[in-house]
Amino acid sequence: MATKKKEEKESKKESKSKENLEYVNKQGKRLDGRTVDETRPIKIKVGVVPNADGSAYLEWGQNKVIAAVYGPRECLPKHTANPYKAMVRYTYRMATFSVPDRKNPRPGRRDVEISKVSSEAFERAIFTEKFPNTAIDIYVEVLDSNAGTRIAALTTAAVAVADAGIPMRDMIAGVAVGKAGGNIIVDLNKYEEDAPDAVDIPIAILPNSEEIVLLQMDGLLSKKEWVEARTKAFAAIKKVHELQKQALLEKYKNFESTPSNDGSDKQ
Amino acid sequence: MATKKKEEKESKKESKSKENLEYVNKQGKRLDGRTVDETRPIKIKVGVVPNADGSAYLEWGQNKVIAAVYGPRECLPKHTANPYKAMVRYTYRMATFSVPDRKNPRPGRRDVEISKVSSEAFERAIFTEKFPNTAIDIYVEVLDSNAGTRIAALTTAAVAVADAGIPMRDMIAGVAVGKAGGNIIVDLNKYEEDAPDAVDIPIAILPNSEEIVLLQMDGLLSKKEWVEARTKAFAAIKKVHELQKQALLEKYKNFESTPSNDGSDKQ
Amino acid sequence: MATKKKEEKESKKESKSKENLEYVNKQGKRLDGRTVDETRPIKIKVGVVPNADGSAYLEWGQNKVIAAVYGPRECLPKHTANPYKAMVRYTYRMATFSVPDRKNPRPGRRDVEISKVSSEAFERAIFTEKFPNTAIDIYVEVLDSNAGTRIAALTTAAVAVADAGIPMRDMIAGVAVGKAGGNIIVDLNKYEEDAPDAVDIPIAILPNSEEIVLLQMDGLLSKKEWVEARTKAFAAIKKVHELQKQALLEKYKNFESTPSNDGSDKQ
Amino acid sequence: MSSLICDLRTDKVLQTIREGKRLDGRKFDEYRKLSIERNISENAEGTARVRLGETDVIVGVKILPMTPFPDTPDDGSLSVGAEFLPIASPTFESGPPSPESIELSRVVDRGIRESKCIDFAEWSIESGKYAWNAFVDIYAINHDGNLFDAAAIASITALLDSKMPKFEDGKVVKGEFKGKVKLSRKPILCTVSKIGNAIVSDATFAEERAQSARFSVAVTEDEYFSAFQKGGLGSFTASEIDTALDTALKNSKELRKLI
Amino acid sequence: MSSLICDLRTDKVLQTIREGKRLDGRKFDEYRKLSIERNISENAEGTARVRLGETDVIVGVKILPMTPFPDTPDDGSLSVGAEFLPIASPTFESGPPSPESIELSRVVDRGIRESKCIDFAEWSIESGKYAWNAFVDIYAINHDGNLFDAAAIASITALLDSKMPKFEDGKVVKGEFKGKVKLSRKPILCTVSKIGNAIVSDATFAEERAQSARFSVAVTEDEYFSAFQKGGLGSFTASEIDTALDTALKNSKELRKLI
Amino acid sequence: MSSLICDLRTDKVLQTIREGKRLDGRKFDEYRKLSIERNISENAEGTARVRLGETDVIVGVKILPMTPFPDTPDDGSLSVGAEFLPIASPTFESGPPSPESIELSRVVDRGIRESKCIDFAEWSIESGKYAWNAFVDIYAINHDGNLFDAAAIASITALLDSKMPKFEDGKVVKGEFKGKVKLSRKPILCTVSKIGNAIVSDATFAEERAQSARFSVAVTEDEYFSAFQKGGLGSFTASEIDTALDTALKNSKELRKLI
Repeated sequence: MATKKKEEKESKKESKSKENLEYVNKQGKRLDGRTVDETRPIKIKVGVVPNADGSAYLEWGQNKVIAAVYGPRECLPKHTANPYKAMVRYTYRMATFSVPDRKNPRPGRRDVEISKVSSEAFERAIFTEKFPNTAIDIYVEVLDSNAGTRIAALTTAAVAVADAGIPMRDMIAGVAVGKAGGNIIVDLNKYEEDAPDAVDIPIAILPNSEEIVLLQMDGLLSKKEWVEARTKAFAAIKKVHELQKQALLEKYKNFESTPSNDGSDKQ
Repeated sequence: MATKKKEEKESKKESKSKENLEYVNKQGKRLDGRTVDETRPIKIKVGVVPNADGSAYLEWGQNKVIAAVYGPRECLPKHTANPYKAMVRYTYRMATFSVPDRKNPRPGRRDVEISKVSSEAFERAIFTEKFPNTAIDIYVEVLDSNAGTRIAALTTAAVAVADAGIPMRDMIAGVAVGKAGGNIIVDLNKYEEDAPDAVDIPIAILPNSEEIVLLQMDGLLSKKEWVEARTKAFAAIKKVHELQKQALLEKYKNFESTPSNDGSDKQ
Repeated sequence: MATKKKEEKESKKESKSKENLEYVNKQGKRLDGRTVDETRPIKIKVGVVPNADGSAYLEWGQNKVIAAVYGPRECLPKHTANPYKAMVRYTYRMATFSVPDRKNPRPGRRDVEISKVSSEAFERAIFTEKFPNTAIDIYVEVLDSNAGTRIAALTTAAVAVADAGIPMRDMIAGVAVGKAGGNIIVDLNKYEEDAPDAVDIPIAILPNSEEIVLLQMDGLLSKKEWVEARTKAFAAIKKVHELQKQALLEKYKNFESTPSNDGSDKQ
Repeated sequence: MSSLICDLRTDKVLQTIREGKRLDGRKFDEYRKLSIERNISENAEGTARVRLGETDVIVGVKILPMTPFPDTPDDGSLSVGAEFLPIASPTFESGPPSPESIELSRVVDRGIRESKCIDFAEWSIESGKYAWNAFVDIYAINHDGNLFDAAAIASITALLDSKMPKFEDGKVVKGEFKGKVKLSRKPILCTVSKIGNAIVSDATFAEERAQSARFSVAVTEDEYFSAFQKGGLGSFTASEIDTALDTALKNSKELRKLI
Repeated sequence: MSSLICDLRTDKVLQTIREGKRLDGRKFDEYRKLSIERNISENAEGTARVRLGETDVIVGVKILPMTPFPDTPDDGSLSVGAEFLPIASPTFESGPPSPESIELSRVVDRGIRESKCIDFAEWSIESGKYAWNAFVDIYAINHDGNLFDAAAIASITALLDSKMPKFEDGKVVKGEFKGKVKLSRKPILCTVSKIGNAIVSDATFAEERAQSARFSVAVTEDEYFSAFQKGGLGSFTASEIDTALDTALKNSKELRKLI
Repeated sequence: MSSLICDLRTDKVLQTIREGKRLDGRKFDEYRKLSIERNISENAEGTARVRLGETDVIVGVKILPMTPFPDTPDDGSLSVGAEFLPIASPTFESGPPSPESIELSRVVDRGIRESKCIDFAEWSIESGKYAWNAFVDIYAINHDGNLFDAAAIASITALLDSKMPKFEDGKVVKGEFKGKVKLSRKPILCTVSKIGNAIVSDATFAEERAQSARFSVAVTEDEYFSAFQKGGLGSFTASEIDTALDTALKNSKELRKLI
């Protein structure tokens, strides 16, 4: 049980009495200087794992994530293959040293759930029917964390899938929106996630069609707040999506200077 | 180790000094009012799991058990199939909340042993040679417990197998007999099982031929006591067997009123 | 973590301050009376497991080891078979009661490492290319221990492989050499292994070609000390190898008196 | 049921939905008959068995003293687990929890936990040493769709049914209790399936096979949501989510009355 | 050995039994030669190696201080485990314990525990804090049938051989002991196989392949039974069980002399 | 990459080596470009990312208070683990640690531990109750050969980078530290591959496929070896080992400068 509960608490530590604290000041600024609509700084680099068919590295505030894609490739064990489409297998993990306490190296229930809902998101994005009997393996490792890792992971993975040249309906992009101190805010950091009234809503969409492919929420949220949160989320996601596209462009611009990505000496 | 020993103790808690206590009074009555030959009240209901090929629910004193049968069906993984007969796979489990302390959700050594000897009992009862290359899966879940669960489980499972229409040499029926305070008694409850001189003898037979298909014992028992116990057991088992038959008749009598059992909308 | 570290320490207990202690006295004798070049007494018996294709039992000082070989036989699961050679699968285990504290019955990381490097040593010794698609399983169980078990195990296993009639380039023989109290000594016992400056070098060779097939070391060792240790090791190994050959001869000499080894009633 | 028959059934579900109907005649936002049974196990602190049509789920609660987490030495805790018993469906297998059962138990857990219906500070026994932990264990008995809602309703019902044990001299007093567990809210999980272009409530097994995606939302009596979870390979539009939320606000009221 | 050869061997066993004989010339109720070796491991508190014909089993006992169970704070405890080493038979595999090895260890455990030969209260060190636990670990070395009896005899012999450790200042005193473990009885497990219509003792591997069922009974010197276990796919009549019990009463006396 | 292409690549490696050259033009005892990055994770006490050519390894260190082992109540401890992430190679799979990753982590552990660079007594907090344990966790990010040396260099670098936490009133003071971890030596692991008859340093993935055996040695600045490990299916002569040791003495000096 201890293990299970520990997991739940990964991002909920130190929720002491912060009732008096102001999460957004009169100037509309949050404690780290952001506006309510603003994400933390995001940096994306494409093609960081030479062995992989596609890969990306992302920094999102303190969060650091690496993602690699292998496939479409043979689906093993064979009885798990689907004759009509590719199997998308998304694996979310956190490095032991990516959290304040040491993460147990074995995957926990939280890892399993995040991997499941993220796999389902990519099933919608990828044209899986083009690759029957194959597997598309998406591996994500969180190297450092401070709230919002599942969305950071998904965002990185989408770039890695694009880098692998796997055709998608649209790229996946996401953000976590939510509530702290009564304010609907974008991209909560850990401090905000620990607010007494905190609500956390990881959401990912196909940015062009605005189809929602991942949506979770915990905390107490009214219908009205949801509508506000969703609106803020969609706007923020479009900005995240721009950064994804820029990163991919960047790679192909710098083509000559990154020999490991030209595919000529892949093993 | 703690886990292992905990299991052993599931039914052996609180064996304080009861040396002075009388397990059968001068009127030949036990503390719960039963005679030495009497089982606790037994209720059986057939066809309680619509999805299953056969199923039954049983209450035996405080014990509550549900059993479902799937099969004969394809035996997977294939290399475990037998070209001459069906494999009988009996799985005994206890719900976490069915015991005074919480049962560990993972199957323990006791579960494995009970499943093994019960599988073997059903191998004898079922005409397995009629269904080569298949598996007959019998799943039993104990929902509440108070001594005698493996026999309660087996008795329920036999009705479920019959409900599945799987041909048997004979139905299996059983009882636990034993000793408490020097008396040979039928169907010990937990209090009696905790007697300082307690003997517990789970026994199951094919009621018509009186073939013994399951027999275990622990405690100190003389040959003479065994003969007395066995005689009492056989008599009690015949009564249990009558209840099994009645329950099956009951189902087919009430055919119209239990639409979920008519098989027409099984998935 | 506790488990992992416990393992490391199996042979490193009680390393109190022994700085003042003399590991080799002025007469060149160690505390147990041996010279620096001398191994503990070694006894080998061949053909001790009637069911196995080959087997051996060895006592090396307090160490007691039993080894059995099955194969070449079908390699299961089939996808692990190699169409060009036999797979050599060496399994090193310690009985729970073979160490001062109780060994966890589950194999640990130390068991896995020793099994890996020992498998690799036998891959070199055995003409694996003569038996494509098969497995050669070598199982070793340590029954009692006092430093040097991996070498004792390998030495026993080599005899068992020979007893199984599996053709080898050469038999494997080994010894652990090392350092205690500044002296380079052969076949350290546990007391010597716990010296503050202890170095432990398990080494195994093909005795005729002097090819090194297993080599590990821990402790602080200079190049010069290594050369001295290696020279002593090679000399000691040749003696160990003589005992292996004698044990095999012994078996065939005593052929008539050990009916279980004549193969006529193997199952 | 063979794969071919499944496909035909799925076609039939889809066609009926296109005609604005459901195979069993229900309206899109209508639940099957819900029935609740209690007193499944005397050994449990609380139990409930919930049937939604032919879907059948049993939940038992055990409340035990545990060492609190170092960072919340004065708080009790809640653990929710789910077993998809092979009793319940030919598609369920024995073995460690599947991703599906883990997802279900975590969604049920969040729906309850995040509604703040439990005051975990009240479950403290001795700071840093003992606090009550409620183990809520979900067992699927028959799977005819919508295990999520059945499991969530059974879990909150079993918690409401639970007796709080007594603790004296370093151990639990067997057979004695200090009243029922206190819950300040009753969150109800309401799940919809997207089938074709329709959003339908309380899908049967056959309907779930035809769905492209699933959305679950936990609702409190004061009309707050305490958990969302989208599942399945498809997607939802923002307006479909709004429909799902409105439907949940309505249905949760009806369902809560039955607890 | 191929499956075909196995079948031929089984036929031969059955035919010989029908003729009232056994392949190795023994009487139906006769055991193979039993030999016992001790001092297998200095690191163990006690050990024994038992050979029954070509069946070979080693048992080692480790006695360690453990925290007693909360409900028996003044009692020590016993843990029996068995490993069917792949050394012992081409049919044994590495990996977690098989149902067969679990059954064996539990039957050996019950035979000893239920004979009340151990006074667990004597194994207390400090109430609620420390008590001795004896870990009895069984290793099959060569499997030629009747591992049950060989394991049970080796287990009781190893326990009788065991030294009781000393405990001072919160830990075990290395290398010092306070005498042997005390056992008030020596339960002996006697197993019979039903082969055709015969009840035979101490079956070989070939005979076990031909058996329809197995029955084990543990017997104490004062002629009490402390454990029964029926195994195998067949059945026994009540009178066959009686034969098995009488045979066990007789054989256990002979076997006990050899310990 | 298909098996056929692998074989062709292996042939090419072997042929080039026979000609006294390497595919990428390096000398036999020459390393690829080594680069080191720090500050991978703020949540870690120390981190390092080491690239050797295209081989890429990340190591993070967490230092936590643990109960010391009963036999060393006044000592801290070190735990090294390795995960061959499926990110790093199409040949790596998710799941429990492989024998290969266990071997690597144990060789890295021994190289550090046996160099006596850590004074574990300094890591004691309260005798028998708390001592610091450093968890060194190795993650392979891209596997282009010689993971051993990359992992070992990253591990010692991450340890050198690590801050020592503060402990007050029975717990760790979050965000405060008492300086860097002290290491009295910097052991460097140097691995050679035997390819044909050549002994080459820092093999690429393609070279490792062509190697018959591997030998790793950890070297300290005062020219002591603290660990040896031979791996692989082939063998070494005594003089080949001597060559490997001399090469390691030389290369370790150069590599140590880069830390």
